[in-house]
Amino acid sequence: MKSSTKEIVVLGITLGLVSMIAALGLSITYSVTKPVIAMQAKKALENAQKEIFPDALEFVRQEDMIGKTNGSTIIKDFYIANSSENTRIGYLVSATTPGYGGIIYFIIGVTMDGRLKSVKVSEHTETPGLGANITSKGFLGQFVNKKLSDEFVVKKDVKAITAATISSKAITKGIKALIDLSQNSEAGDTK
Amino acid sequence: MSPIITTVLWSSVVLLIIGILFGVMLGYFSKVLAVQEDPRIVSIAELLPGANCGACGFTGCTNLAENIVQGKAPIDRCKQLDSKSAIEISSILGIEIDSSNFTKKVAIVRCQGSVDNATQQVIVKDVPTCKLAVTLKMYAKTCLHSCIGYGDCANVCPYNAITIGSKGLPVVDSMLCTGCGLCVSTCPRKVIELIPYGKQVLALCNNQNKGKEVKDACKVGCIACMLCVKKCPKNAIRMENNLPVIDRKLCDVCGICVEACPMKTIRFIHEA
Amino acid sequence: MELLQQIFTILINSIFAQNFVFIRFLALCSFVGMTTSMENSIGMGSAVTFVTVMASVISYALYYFILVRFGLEYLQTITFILTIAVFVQLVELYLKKAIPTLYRAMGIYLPLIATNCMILAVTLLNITEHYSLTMAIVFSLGASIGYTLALILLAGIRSKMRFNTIPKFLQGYPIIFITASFIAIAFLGLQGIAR
Amino acid sequence: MNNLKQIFLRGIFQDNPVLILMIGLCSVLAVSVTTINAIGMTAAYSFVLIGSELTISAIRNFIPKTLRIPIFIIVIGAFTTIIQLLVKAYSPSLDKSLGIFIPLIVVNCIIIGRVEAFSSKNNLIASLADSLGMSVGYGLVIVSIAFIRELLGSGTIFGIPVYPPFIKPMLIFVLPPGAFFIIGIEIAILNAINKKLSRNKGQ
Repeated sequence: MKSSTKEIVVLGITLGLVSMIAALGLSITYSVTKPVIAMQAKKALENAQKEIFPDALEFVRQEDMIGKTNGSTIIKDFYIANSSENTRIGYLVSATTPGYGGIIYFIIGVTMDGRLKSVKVSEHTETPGLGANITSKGFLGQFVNKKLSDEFVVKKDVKAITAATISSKAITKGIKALIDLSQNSEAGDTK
Repeated sequence: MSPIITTVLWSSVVLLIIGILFGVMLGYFSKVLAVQEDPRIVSIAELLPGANCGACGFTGCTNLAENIVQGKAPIDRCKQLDSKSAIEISSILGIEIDSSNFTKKVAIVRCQGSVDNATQQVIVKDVPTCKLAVTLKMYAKTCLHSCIGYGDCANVCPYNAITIGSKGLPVVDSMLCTGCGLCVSTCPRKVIELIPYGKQVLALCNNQNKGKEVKDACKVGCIACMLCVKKCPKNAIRMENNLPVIDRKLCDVCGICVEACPMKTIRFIHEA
Repeated sequence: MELLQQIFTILINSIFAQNFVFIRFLALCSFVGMTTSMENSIGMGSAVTFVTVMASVISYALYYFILVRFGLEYLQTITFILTIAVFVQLVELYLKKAIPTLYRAMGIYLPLIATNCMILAVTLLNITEHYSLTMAIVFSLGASIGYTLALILLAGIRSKMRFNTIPKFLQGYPIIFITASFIAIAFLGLQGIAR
Repeated sequence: MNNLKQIFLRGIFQDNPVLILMIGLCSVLAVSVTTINAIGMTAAYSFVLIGSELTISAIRNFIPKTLRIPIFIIVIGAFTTIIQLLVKAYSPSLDKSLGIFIPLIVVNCIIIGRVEAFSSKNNLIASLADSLGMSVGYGLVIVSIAFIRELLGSGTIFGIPVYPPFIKPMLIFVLPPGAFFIIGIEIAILNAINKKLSRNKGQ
């Protein structure tokens, strides 16, 4: 039994050593690339925010809003956009809602006067060529400056994309759910 | 700097532990669950060439090894076996075999009808394979026993040891050739033959006609003049349907027949 | 009720709508190789199912109890694939000892299961989709059933294909891919059912 | 020296990983939606393949027999994660489009296959030649499929629409069935070429 236990120990150590060397290499690259990745993510976020609220100076993150759900739409991030005199000019909500081919990640910007500032779809797996048109200006454009109190129902006040009704309905329902969520939290808020 | 060191430290420690854990588990289970496989099968399989070529009719070398151990297959079933490993296998099995027919076998093309030697009937370029050339009777050389040269043997060789040379005749690289015999069976004119590797003399012609007919077809064809048979001191050569056959046991490769042959058909082979 | 509904959606999603072979293009290496005969496919499918479910559980535990606690999420790929490989090797040892017939039928493909793209994909998706443990198990079950279904479908068709004439240049692998593309069209139709 | 050239060329024609050996298809079909993705994937893939083949052929004599596959996988996994981090850091757009397929390089059957079949038995230079040949072979296939799929499926070349407005691109080629179809045809073509190539050799 003695020789075979020695053999097992040798096996253990070789595998351990190889994985440690691999870990060393990995962790060094990781620590080098970690700041760069963080910076990229921050830059991407800022671009998105700037795009929707160009005149906002500062974005305050509302931790408590993250994770709230309405139906199958889940809030991923929630920012209050403040302009120079620290007055709130609107808020920015990024969320996910199930679409035709999978989860759709989208961001909406809402101004204080109760209008949709803009809608942007950041990631989706809708069928290319059909559902994927929800990212087109033509479709999302119709949401700009829409009053929050509208019904947001396809074929009524929202024009669907031909041959992609399920995707159009999904995104519209997602926006509506998000508005209701932020509305009642808005009401419950300090204002 | 410290956060980087901590991540490096932590990840190396964690992976080290996981590695050791898995290594020990693998080692332990490979011992405990070791199947009492017949060790002879593993060692024989390693001695076999391992090319899984299937020429022996079994699905790969391990399968052949199993059958050899169970006695269902003779050792020489594997044509590419060199004598050294054949003897080792037989010693594993503890049986005696005569190692004579285990010298390395190599393919040889018994035809020198290259482009400049053999008279060309008509240059036929786009016949894809020798087999097709034979069926359609579309071959370039007048000699009906010669190598057609469209490369069936080269295509079939798994070790690409046989390639068509610049003169239109296949060239065998005896280092790569394992004597598996696939080219011998595919050649429609049976010009290729397996011979034991080593310095020897051989008549490089496959034409069974006599005299004038051969002369018209090829500058280096055997016209069956029987000079080699008369001249050979050991009378190791006998004629079989107009082609000299040399008995390797009697022949001491003196080379008299090579000089005697007027058509230069008998040549030295594997001099190196 | 909510749990059951979620389980049902994930199952339908991973078997039909997001089938791992026809829609997500995963595990094609064994998919092409193993469908020569029906028993091979079923044998392979069951082995992959067993390994995927076990791998999801182990990788799930490994991720949340070790990697997350030490903040080493970036090591997930290497640790997951290591656990899968070691686990498959153990399964191989066990099969060789306990069920030699199944081992001989699938000998060549066992190491390939270790490198089967689907198993790693399932474990990684369990993490990116933030599934709970039960959902992870359901997802891995669904994925492997979808995989086995794909294998059986193609094996059935391939066994029939031997009897009809196929144009010379399409023989061998090309015709298999073209058949797969037709089946993929059918699966495409199923894509919208579970949402 | 020509032996190395022979290994390199074999990687592209006779033993083309994707079309002849039929391995590594997962990433080829999934990523070849746009040519830029395909090029990005080939770059990442060749980095991992070359790195792993060299490392393993360097340490091939110290690997105990029972630990063969785990050690191969650790080396390949390490290289894959390195490239994954690099891509996430320095080209986020590529990372978003390739998504899950970068970590899946580690289970790409070509790498494991070549490492086990080739570099664990040959010296460094031969492994380098082989990995280069394989990467070029892989790259040629994935880029050619991506080019065709992009042209037929979304009517663009490198993202620039080339179709006249009244022709609508055939969407099926961007979807999975199209990918299966095109790779089937490509294998058929390569089989024909290889058959012709070997027949010319016979002339």
